[in-house]
Amino acid sequence: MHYSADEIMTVSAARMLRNGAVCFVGIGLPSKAANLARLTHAPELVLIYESGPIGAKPSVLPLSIGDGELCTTADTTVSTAEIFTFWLQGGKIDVGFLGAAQIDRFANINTTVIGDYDRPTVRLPGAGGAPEIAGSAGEVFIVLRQTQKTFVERLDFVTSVGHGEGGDYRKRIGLLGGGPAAVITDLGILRPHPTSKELTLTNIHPGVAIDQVRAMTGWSLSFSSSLEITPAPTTEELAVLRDLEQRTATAHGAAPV
Amino acid sequence: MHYSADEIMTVSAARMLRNGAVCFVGIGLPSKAANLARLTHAPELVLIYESGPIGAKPSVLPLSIGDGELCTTADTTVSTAEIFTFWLQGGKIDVGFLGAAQIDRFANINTTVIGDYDRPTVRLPGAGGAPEIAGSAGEVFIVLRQTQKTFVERLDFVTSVGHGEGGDYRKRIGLLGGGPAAVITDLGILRPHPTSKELTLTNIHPGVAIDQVRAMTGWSLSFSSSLEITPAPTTEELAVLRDLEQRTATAHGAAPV
Amino acid sequence: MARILPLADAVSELVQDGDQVACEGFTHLIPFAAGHEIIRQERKNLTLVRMTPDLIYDQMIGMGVANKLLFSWGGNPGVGSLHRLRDAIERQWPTNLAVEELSHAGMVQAYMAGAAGLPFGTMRGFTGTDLPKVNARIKSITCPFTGENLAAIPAIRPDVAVIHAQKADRTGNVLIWGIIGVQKEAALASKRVIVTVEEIVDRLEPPPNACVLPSWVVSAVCLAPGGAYPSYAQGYYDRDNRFYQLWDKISRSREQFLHWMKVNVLAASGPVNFREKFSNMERVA
Amino acid sequence: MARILPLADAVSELVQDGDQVACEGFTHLIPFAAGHEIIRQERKNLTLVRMTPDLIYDQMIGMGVANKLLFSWGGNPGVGSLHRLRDAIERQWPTNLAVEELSHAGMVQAYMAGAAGLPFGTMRGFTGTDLPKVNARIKSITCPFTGENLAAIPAIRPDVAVIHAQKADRTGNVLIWGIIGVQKEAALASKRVIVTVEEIVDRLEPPPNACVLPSWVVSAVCLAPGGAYPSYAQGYYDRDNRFYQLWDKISRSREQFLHWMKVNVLAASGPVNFREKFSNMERVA
Repeated sequence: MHYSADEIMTVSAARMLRNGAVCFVGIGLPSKAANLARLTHAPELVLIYESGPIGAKPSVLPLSIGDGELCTTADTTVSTAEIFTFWLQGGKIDVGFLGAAQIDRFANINTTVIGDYDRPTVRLPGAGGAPEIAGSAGEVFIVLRQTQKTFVERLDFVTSVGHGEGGDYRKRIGLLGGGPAAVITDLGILRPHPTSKELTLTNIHPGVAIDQVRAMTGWSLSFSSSLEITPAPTTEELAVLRDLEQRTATAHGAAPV
Repeated sequence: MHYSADEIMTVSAARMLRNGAVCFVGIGLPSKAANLARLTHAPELVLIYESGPIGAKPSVLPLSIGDGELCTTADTTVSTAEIFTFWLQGGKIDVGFLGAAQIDRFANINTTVIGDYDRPTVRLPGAGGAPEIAGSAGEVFIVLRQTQKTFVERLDFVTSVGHGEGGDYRKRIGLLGGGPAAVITDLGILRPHPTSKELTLTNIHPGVAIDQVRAMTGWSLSFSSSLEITPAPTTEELAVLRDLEQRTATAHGAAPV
Repeated sequence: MARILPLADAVSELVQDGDQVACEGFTHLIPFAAGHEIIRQERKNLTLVRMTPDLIYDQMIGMGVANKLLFSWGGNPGVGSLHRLRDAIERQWPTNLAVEELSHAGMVQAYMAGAAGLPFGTMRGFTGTDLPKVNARIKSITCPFTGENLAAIPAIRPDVAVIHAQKADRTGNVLIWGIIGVQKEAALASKRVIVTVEEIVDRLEPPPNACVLPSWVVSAVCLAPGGAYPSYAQGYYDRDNRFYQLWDKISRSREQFLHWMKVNVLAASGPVNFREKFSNMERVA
Repeated sequence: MARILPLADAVSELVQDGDQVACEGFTHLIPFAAGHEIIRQERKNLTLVRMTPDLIYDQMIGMGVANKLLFSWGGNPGVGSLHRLRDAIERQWPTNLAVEELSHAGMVQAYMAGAAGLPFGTMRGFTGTDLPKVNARIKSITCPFTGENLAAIPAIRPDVAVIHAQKADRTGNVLIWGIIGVQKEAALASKRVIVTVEEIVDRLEPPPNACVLPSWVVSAVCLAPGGAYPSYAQGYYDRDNRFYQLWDKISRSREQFLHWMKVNVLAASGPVNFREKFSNMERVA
């Protein structure tokens, strides 16, 4: 079955989520992947959105982080204050699922500005929930499209910490969460090296050339010696994903980005 | 109409509460007085109990601080955590209404121990909500029976601060609330002197002799130069109070202390 | 005790030039009607506070009511940029907007500290990020028991909180349900509170432990059905996701934005049911 | 995910000698059935944590399960003293009970900090009182913005929270309503959570924004109808205020107390519906 680069990215990201995990979901690509996981192999995945819903089970993808269906399908909805204090900071989250505008070799994330902070070329939306999700979740998955503009040698601004300067940086500065465990892109999957924590390509999607990944990475990319080809999306995965996108488009007028 | 010393104490305490005030109510005598006020001259008095009910309108006096009727008649019931953080500490309370086991000349309160802390003669219940009610409420009323054992020269333990060492003590140590404005007893009403803050007898109940008040006070008591006789309870006040106590006894098997 | 007032009167009396104003509502119950009234009354030099500026602050900033913004995520949710916010930051139009930013968790701490009468809130956060380098609101504090370093955020105590709720009773008690965001914290942290509501009822009848603001912490309750549109009011109407997508087009150019605001907001003589007007808006856009 | 277990099994597995145990419930929903099971299983050297020890801790302390108590108000509400608690403190019977005390606001901060993953909570409190002189849990901290001094209280992180709730569904999600006290904070602060419930239902159907503990933060759900008696379960049965008055008499003498516990708690082979048994209790007393 034919599939797009975005589809294998979403499917690969969804596969990262084990059934029963408690997942704090960022809006956009992470929300799409998390809901695909819930609708396929992980029916008991617990989705928590920063607006307050705990255990949301939306039938269409939310356009915003606080669509009404998140609340009506949730086990309960608490205040945004409680979500961040008792649930995220309180250590109840297994997996934080984030997007990013820029990422560096240690999976640090910029979602604040391109250019100088005081006179930015592009003002991005900012931090949102990401810094504390990146800090406190048990582990973090990041999903974004891989380009020279997004995979950069040096971030213009560190909004959320991945593995900092690498090695035991997180432990050294006192972060309790485990940090990024994988970065899933439209070209492959990168994982931090066990000791240096530098992102290493461990999976490449079918039909993608290594040179293509290298060209889309703003630093000299390391490859795993046991680099694997990502299994193609199954017919069921694609069917569920497309059905979800179709329902969403019908509901919103267009699929969320 | 004949009335008891306890009845004029409760009626006098109730009269302190202006209609519409927001009152954080301690259990026992304060709760009785506050509900009498609500049922007589102050129908819009807002009663807040530390267990969580905001705007409780009980038909009988609660025996505990968290009887079910407090919740079912309230405008809403929040967590005990929220009551103490957002409502009391947040400065939303006009009047704190407390009881006491011991009180001194500056209206400091002991509800912790009689005797030595580590080897007490009598272990009292402890602080409960009182220290922060005494610290944060706009003003504080204290209601207790006046005896040599309760009105003491020196507290065995300072559980809740009234006017400390007197004068501008509260301001000096950074307390935001105004502190005790009156102490209502079965003998009369004491108010802090405008500058020294020492408790001064400003009202004496009808039929009580000054020497009697003096005998029941463990320090050399000051009297207001304009000492007034408390107006006797009205027929209506007594009728409402007795009706409330009767309803309460029927509901609980006995009136709360 | 809250007074039941027309929205124009409440804004006229309770929102002054130079005020710090927090219009809250996390995606849900965003107070558009009140924001539009602030625009119509031409307030100036407001410090706008809000976790997610959303379209309402994009409109208010574009119309020049603010000279400062305190926020944590400034995008059009699920769509992209807030073009008027970006224009203000990137090109100082219509004015040079000072910006102070936290994370969501940081804003939450600031509101909670404000509501709790504390000068600051304590959190695990910002460690290793560049945010403390650009925001003096983020300091560190040491635990007196463990020696751990934590972040400290100063309380926010807005002059006015502006929120939208499902309903109020005739004495001004307010019920909010669904995604309740930080509205209670924002209201309790603020000196004055304006609440617009979908309806005013005889009896509120909240479920147990509901999010209720008692009348005596509310300054004014204003009837504004549809007042959260194009955001939503659970139990009344859905979020108009199409409008959020449409706004991306409306707001790209200064001229089109100004024209749209003139026709749809300024030309209204007072609070209008914006939601009912939407078919008209589509034509205009 | 919570397991649905018999109460005896849950206590046997999840409450160990020496544990710090927080049985919470503010007047409402006090977990008497679970407390009695801990007594029957003869746990020793527990550190008991609870804002208001109430009758349940009077019974547990009198039966010698605890060597330490952390609390904020230790009376029989509306009646007077807890005689077993006083006997333990004043005359070290049945054991020398170490006591650490805070105010309610202080306990609330300690639970909130525990639930929030912070090492301490910050509050306005204790200034000018003697409590910091007798409790090293109360320290001071300086606001890095204003220089104000505030009180700092270390987090409580119990080994086990034990609470009673109205109902759970078959997957172990728990609904609590009415006076919800600090149960959510205590549960989220604890390593393990035992919840006894009045009933287990197919669908929880909580009202919007209800106090729900999702199954995955609960270790065990145990069916125990009447399990809060003589406290109460809103929607099921009222507080038995007469029993609280009766307890004042039962608990005055060590002998009468021990006899009552033997007949009414120890002699039960397992969790019993204590509430239904009450007519029997009156005769015994």
